Amino acid sequence: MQEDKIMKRKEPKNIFLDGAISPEKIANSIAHHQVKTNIGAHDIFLGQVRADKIDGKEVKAIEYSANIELALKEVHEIREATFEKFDLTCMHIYHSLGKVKAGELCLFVFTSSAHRNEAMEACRYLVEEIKAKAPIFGKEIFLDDTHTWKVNK
Amino acid sequence: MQEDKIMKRKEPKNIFLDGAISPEKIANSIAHHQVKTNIGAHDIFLGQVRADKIDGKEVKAIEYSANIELALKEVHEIREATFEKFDLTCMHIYHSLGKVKAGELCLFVFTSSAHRNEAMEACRYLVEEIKAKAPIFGKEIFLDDTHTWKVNK
Amino acid sequence: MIHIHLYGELTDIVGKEKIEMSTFQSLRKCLDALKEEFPSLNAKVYRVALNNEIIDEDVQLKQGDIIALMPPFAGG
Amino acid sequence: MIHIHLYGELTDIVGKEKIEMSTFQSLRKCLDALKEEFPSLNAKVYRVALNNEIIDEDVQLKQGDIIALMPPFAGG
Repeated sequence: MQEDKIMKRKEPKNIFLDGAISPEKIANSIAHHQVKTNIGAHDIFLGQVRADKIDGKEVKAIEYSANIELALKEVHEIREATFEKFDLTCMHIYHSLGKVKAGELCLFVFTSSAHRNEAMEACRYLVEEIKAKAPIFGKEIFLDDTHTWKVNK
Repeated sequence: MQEDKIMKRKEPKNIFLDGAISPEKIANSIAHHQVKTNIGAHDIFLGQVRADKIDGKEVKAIEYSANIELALKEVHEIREATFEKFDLTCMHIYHSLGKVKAGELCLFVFTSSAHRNEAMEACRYLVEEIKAKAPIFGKEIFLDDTHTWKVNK
Repeated sequence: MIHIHLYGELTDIVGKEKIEMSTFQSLRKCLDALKEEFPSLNAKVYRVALNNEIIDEDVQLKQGDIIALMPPFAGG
Repeated sequence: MIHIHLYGELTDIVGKEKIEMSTFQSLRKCLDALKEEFPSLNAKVYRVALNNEIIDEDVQLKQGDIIALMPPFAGG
């Protein structure tokens, strides 16, 4: 079990999904943790595409792209660092590629631990690290099909 | 819309559910937010019953009870204070009453905002406040049907 | 009558969730009478609510008051 | 040949996601040649990765190297 865990951590996992992340995927992921009875707390962060108004034009979707190989490498390192820093049972990270409509989900970060502090601190850390270090790009597509490029605050 | 929101905030909402909180309930709750296209970030905290070992005996379930009327009053005040402190689009709080088996979910706190910082800070604040101020009690039932009383750390 | 509502571990000590007391000059006297009847309560930590308000100081009671005795909260 | 991979907004400027450059004495010289071809790049902020490693300083290039030019990240 422990060995299995260590081996799993060594190869970068895929985090990318085609299109929006469905609420059902999140429910399934939660349900899979019910056999792990050493978990006391989960924290889930979800990023949702906003229908932002920019210069009077409304965003209808974001089309995500990434430097996939580098992103997976960076996220792998973030994952390892997070396991070092926090006492977690498990963590899951998913990000959309391609088109995600306003109101749909593009990021799903899920941490689990025996206690709430670790789960919540780790989730926060992961979200900040992913936003800062993963080379992911968002083309904001307006209702009139023109576009601009998303800039994170 | 604004008036509707203010009115809703005035009467204490029920937070209690009979038995475990299902992953499907969480998925439905997430799905309901996809029409709110001003949301950019959700944070979800889930409390899960641990199969703790206490003096060699394993917890198989927690039976939750509460001073319901006072709990609803306290949570209502926590909710109002959270809306004051953080710029949230919405928040949802559910806690189980009755028996919740190890591995099942007993607490569901859900915050949504335009931006991640508000959603995550508010979720953390809510969880701490609910744990500190809501008169909820947990009877930890062991495999041999004896019990002890849960104490929060 | 004063209605006493017990929660969590305190229900184990008293053996039920609700009892009634006829002593009601003051909150403290009422609780003292209760502790005399159930001495194990002396070793316990609990918060007191009077008619749904958490209360720390002693007050006069009146007919029909509801006192809630609540051990440390354990939600979540 | 040096392979240049462009991301995000930079694909709008260059008009495609991948181009090749024959200038490869050094990373800086290669990027200077690229900016001469696409002057709008001068106004842009981007990070550079060489063969999947983020790099800040100038280095010698070799045949087949892959340079990624990445505007500010916008995940989540």
